[in-house]
Parts: sequence; C-alpha cells; structure tokens
Amino acid sequence: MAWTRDQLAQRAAKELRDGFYVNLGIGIPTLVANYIPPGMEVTLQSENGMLGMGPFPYEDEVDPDLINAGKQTITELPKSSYFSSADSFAMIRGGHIDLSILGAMEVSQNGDLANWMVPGRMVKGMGGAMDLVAGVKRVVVVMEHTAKDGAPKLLRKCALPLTGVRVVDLVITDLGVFEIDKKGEGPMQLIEIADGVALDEIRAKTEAAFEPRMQQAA
Amino acid sequence: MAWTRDQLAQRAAKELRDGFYVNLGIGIPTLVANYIPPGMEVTLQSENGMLGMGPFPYEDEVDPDLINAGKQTITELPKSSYFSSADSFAMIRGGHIDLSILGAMEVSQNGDLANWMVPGRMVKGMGGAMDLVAGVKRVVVVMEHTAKDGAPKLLRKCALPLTGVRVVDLVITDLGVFEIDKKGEGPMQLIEIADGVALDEIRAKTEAAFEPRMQQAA
Amino acid sequence: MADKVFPDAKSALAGLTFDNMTVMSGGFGLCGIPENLIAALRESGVRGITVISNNAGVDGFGLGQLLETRQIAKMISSYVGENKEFERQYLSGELQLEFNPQGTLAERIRAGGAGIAGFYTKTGVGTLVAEGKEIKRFNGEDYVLETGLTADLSIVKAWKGDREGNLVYRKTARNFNPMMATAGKVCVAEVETLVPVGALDPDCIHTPGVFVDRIIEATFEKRIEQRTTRKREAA
Amino acid sequence: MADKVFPDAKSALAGLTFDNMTVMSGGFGLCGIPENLIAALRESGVRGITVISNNAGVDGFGLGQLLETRQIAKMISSYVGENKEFERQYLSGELQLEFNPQGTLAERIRAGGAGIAGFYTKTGVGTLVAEGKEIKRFNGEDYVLETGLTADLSIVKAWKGDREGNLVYRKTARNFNPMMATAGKVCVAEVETLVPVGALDPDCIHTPGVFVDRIIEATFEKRIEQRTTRKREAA
Repeated sequence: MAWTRDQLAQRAAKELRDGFYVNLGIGIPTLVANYIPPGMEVTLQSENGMLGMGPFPYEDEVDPDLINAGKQTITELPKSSYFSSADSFAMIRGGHIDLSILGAMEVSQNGDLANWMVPGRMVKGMGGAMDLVAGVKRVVVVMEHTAKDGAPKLLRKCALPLTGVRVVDLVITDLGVFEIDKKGEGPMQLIEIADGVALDEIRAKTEAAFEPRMQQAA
Repeated sequence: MAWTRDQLAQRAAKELRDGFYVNLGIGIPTLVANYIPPGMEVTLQSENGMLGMGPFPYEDEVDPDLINAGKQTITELPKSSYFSSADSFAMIRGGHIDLSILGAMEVSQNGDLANWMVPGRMVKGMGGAMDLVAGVKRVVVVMEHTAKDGAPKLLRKCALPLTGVRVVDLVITDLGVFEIDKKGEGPMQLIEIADGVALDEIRAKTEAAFEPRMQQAA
Repeated sequence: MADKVFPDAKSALAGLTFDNMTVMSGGFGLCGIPENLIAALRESGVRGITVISNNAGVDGFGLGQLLETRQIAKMISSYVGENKEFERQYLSGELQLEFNPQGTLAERIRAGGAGIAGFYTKTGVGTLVAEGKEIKRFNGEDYVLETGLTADLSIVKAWKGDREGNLVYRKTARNFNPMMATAGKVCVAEVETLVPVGALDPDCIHTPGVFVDRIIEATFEKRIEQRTTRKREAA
Repeated sequence: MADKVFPDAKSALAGLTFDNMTVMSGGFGLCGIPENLIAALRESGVRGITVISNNAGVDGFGLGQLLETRQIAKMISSYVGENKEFERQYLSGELQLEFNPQGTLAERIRAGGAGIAGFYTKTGVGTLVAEGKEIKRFNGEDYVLETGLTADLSIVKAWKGDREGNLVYRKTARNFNPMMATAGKVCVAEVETLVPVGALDPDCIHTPGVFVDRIIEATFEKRIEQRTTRKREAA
C-alpha cells in the first residue's frame, strides 16, 4: 500500500543524523519534525532568520514577531538564535545546512527540480527554494509519486521551469525511495518500495529511467 | 609661515560639518579630533569595527578589547556601536561615511593618491586605505608640502604605486589648501595660503599644475 | 546635529517622496513590516512606486494598502500573491513583477548598501532567473552574476531605537530590515520604543546609527498571517 | 549530539591539522586573536601553513610564534610588519605575502563563507591590487572582481560561547572573527567564558552555533600593542 503523508514524513526522518542542521519546506516536510528519533539532536533552520526553531506555541505564547518561513507562529528554544535574511541565506548558500527536505512538482533522473512555477497559472514566486537547493549539502524531495491527473512526476527531463539543475539527491514518494547520482548520467536507483506496492506499478507510473537496487529489509 | 602640525589639524577640522560621520587616519589626521568645534556633533568611525569612538582612556580604564585602527587603546561613548570588519567596510565601501582625512606620500593634480608603498623598501601593507579612498564620500589629504629631501609631493602624475585613482577632493599642506576636480582634467585650485607664505614659494615647491583662486579672508 | 527624531510617520516622510521613486520596505510576510510608514506612504499620494520587498502584504494591510490605491507600478519580490488585489493587477498587466530568489534578493540589497556592484551566486543557475545574465565558472562550477540593489528610500521597522539612529530588532521581525537600512539613499525607521542614547548594548546594535536618517516611535497592529498553536496537554 | 566542547586547545585541534594547510586566524593586531589555538598550532608542529589574517602578530606573540618556528609559508593580510622576524623572512624570500585591502580581505572571507564565488568592488581599481584581475563597468564606474576565500580551518576568539557553538564577541575584539567562523571547513573557537545554553540573548548572538565545530574555554593574556592614555585633570 502506498505510504500516507505521515509515513512519508517518517521515512524522510530516516535521513536525519545526529547533530544535523536542517531546513524543512512547507507541507509534508514540516511533518518530519514530528519524527525526529528520541535522543537525536537536530537543529531546524528557518530561512526567514532563525536557527533552533521550536514547536508551535500554546495559545498564550503566540508572538507576531516569531514566525517560520511558512508565516506560521512558532516558538524558540534555549539554543535559538536570530539573524537577518542576508545572514540566513549566507548560511544556506555557503553550504552550512546539512539537509533540506522539500516538495516538488517534477524531478528529473539527473536531479533537476521543478517546484515553483506553472506557466499560464498565477505565479507566486520561488521564495527561498532556489537558494536552498543550490546551497544545502543534501537535498531530499518528498512528494506524491504522480500528479493528481496521474501524470508521472519523476521524468527524464522536467517540463516545468526549473528551480535548480542537478540538485536533488534523494526522492521519497508514496511508492518508494529513489537515489539520484546528480553528477552522473545514469538512471535513478530505486532503493526501497512501499510495503505491498508492486515494482510494475512503479514502472507504470514513472517516466524517468531507474534501476531497482533494493536494500535488505531493515 | 608654514602651518604647524596642529595648525594643519585645525585647518582640516574646518572640513567637518554637523552630523558628519568621519574616519581619521593615523598621524596628523588623528589630531583633528581635538579641533571639533564646540556644539558640533561629529561621529568618528574606526575601521576595525566601531562607530562613536571616544578619547584615550584614563590609566584605569584601559581595555585590550577596545582599540582603534592604529591599535591604540580608546574608549566608547554612549552612542557607540561595534560591528565586524565586514560590516565596517560595507559601511565604508557603501558610501555611508561622509569624510575621510588621511596622510599621503604623493597626490596628483587629478586626485590620484599614493600613500602605502615605496618599491624597494619593506612594505607593510595598505590596511584599510584603499577601501577608504574608494568608498568615502569626500577624501581630504593632510600632509607636508614636500618630502624630507625637498621633493614636491603634489605632482602631475604620481610616481609611487597608487592607493586610489581620482579619489582626493582636497589637499591641506603646511603651505596652503588645494581643491581638486577629480572628475575633470583641469589644474588644482589653490584656495588658501598659510599666513606669510609667498605664492612663489608654493610655485617652486609644487610640480602639479595649479591656479590660485584665493577666497576672501574669513 | 539635526534631530533624527520625528513626531510621526507623515512628518518623517516629508520631502522624501516623489512619483516613480524606488522604495525598499522591510519585513517578511507581515512580520517586522514598517506599518506606519507604509500607511503614510499611502497618504502621501505618491504614484508609480517600484517597491522592493520580499512579499506584498495582504489585502488591506501592509503593502496591500498601496496596491489598493494603485500606487505601486512594480514589485521586486521573492514571493507574492497572499493578496487577491495583487493577482488581479498583475494578471491585468497593471503591475510589473520581478521575482528574485529570496537569498539573492537579500544579498542584492546587502550588496547595494555595501558598495558591491555585483556578485556571483550558484542560486538560479540553469533556471529562468539566470536568463540573460552573465555566467562565470569558478572552481569548475557555474555561477550567475547578480547586481546590487539600492533605493531612493528605505523604510524599516525595529524594536528599539535611539535618537542617534541605532536600532535593535526582535526575533524573526529582523529579516530584511537591517540590509534595507543600508541600501536606501535615505532610511526612515519606525520603532516600538525610543530609548535614551546609551541604553542599548553597543555589542548588540543591529543597525548602527549612521544608516538611519529619520526615526519615529509608533504603535503597531502586528497582524498575524498564520496563527498556528498547539494544545496544552491536560494536567 | 557529538559534544562540541573540548578540554583544551591541543585536543580541540587534534585531527584537524596537516602540512600545507590553509588557516584563517581572527583578530585585528593583537585584539581578539585566538591566543591559545595559535599556541596549540605551534605545538602541533604542522608546517607550510598559508595563514589568512589581517595582521601577523608581533615578535613572540600571536602569529609571531608561528613565524619564529617557520611554520608559515604564506600570509594573506592587509597590514604586517609590526614584527622583525616577519620582515627578515619576507626579505629573504622564505615567506610569501599577498596583500589585500582590509575591506576586500574582510569581504572575500565573508563571501567564502556565504557561497559567493566572486564580487565586484571599487576598492583597488587602477592600483597594483587590480593587476591581472577582471574589470567590469557598472553604472559608468569601473569595479574589480575579487574572489571568495575559504580555509581548511578557521580559529576564532569570542567573549562568551555555549556548547551549541553560539558565540558573542566583545567590543572591537569582534573584527574578523565572525566572518572567519563562517569560512573555514572546520571552525574552532576559544572563549573567555562558556555559558549554559540559553544564557545568551538569542537576538544578540553574533555567530550562530551552526558555524562552530569545536569550542574551548581558555584564559587570555590579551597583550596591548599601543597603550595610549590620558591624564585625569586635577580635581
């Protein structure tokens, strides 16, 4: 059976490592914070100028001066620090953030990412996505395997305007997990399949070239 | 009679305006701080990362963490702020400092400045001088009119390696004051002569082209 | 020294506004925006403004107020469209829009204030953002040339300030304000509390007074876009 | 999380040093230099170091200690030569030297830490500093291309720090330390006081912990180069 949103977040959380500094995108990526393994220390960066993001506030703690990049009210932790947007993106662009987890509309087999613009529709802007994928050490995409109309989102070549070229390292969809060699020219490696999903289903729903290279069940 | 060091500093202080942010070089320029007219507020910037430099400390106030760009111990004022070297030179390069007063080895008639290097001698480095002359809104040079061997320092063209090209607005020497049109090709304008100095003496000691354009005595 | 402190937003903008000017406005979403100066800009009636701001406010608040009155000709932003009036004007061609990646926008503003004419970044290489811009290779990787941004006026919001113009921001309300304070030909700041000179810790001043030309003390609505909370577990 | 706190300078450098490495060292003159880490670098015996530092210390103190032992192959600095041994080694050709204007040096280090491969500045245009470098015209003025600087290791000195690596500097001892903390592949910090996490004001942290890999608490000699004072007037 295909993974649920929470299972996707749970799977993405396996990419976390102790001591990591991590930036989480809006949507499913935000849920990853709920699955940080106990005892593991992960520090969340918010690109609007904060390191050490805490959980949502209690009703009486809400502070309009304290929001995340999704404009949601949040809280601080003892380790938190604040800085300007220029300093925040210096941190991101300079390669100081270990991991970025974000959503996508399309990913190509060499790691190109499209997640900000559909021509002909109202465009809201790329926000910090282009900076994140260009600067963060490792980029993990979490998304539904296909679009709402069933069209594949893992493609040989993205059709939509790009967010970044050769930037994605790993794609986690509701059907499985794909590794990308973003420097190379080879196919993606399918390294995990969601329980009960058939390889043929993935083949049918994927345009990108990929090779199954399943790891042993943990 | 040629101006003394203190008279030079006093003359340079006439270039200050109320509300100015000013960077003073080492040597005679430092003395300018002693001649800020009463009631005028001038804020001194120190390029090692301070705005609002105070006077030298009393013996019991000396703080090794509080020095100026000449590495001298100084004090802070109520209005002072500290910042990094990158932020300090962003302030300088970005044109936020109104006036820089510094010394020179040579100045050319179009405003070229040489004040950091004598080939064949041990070179200590340009420090912040190139940044200051490139970035500060108005650059005033204070110097002896001639070198120790009597050679002119106001030249048609500098012989020494340059600190900046077309950067000097005004030169104050012990013999007089020269305005430079650093965008133009014309001669310097001699706008003041030290009391008792003859125009012929200045002519004899100046290689640069200049025209006397004396202002009325104040 | 000419006093930097003005009694209110209107007087603080007097003589600084003109048609077709470029204005930088601090804030991220509605967090840390110069509410009072935006409102005064609306009252000034100035038209054809190019606004540099990460976002465009919401209908009726923040920069949304200047959209309603059609005073904005162009926005340079990274993310917009929390705002129906914005969408309408953009789709009808009344409003020009230039998108910059958020980090590139922040860095362009810093560069503008710091006398850096241009810089090379990896952000946006191979995308629409890099079209028509110079690409240069450093250490085997491609970078795109982006230029510094300045403005005729920057309006910023801080938490505390003093009459020297020293500013301190609070939490994530800092965001774009410090760079914008450096990149306007003139910078006007609004603060929640005007403190005596000497009350701010000199090691913790985010914007040194040299950057700020005028300052006002004001009250703030501080509207929240996404009030997200959690429940206290029962004791 | 792996503990960032190390017991002393020697252990904090363990495994990080190798011959012909590049090291950034914070400080301006002798103010705000990582005294203890410089001494430990000397003890490490590593040779052929390229040192990026605004100055080169004095004979027998600061980076002067590494000159005495001839561990430095090259300096990238803006001002040197408060130091006789430096002068001797330089004039004899034992030591390479690259001068950068101080602001260009500071900006190159910031750029290195911020993922900016290069930037255009007016500083140095038309001088020796610009020789062999690309010149580009922006708005009718010439600018010279300078590149970002990084290092294998940066050593910095702060006033207070916590075990997350958050740092606060004091007065003009801040200088080059914050940028250098961002531009080393590894950054080791020495602080006067290690405080509990949460003791630093989050609005006033100069270097967020993400940049600092290792931290030690140490004691400091804090030598003064120019002790200038004034006399109290008689009461």
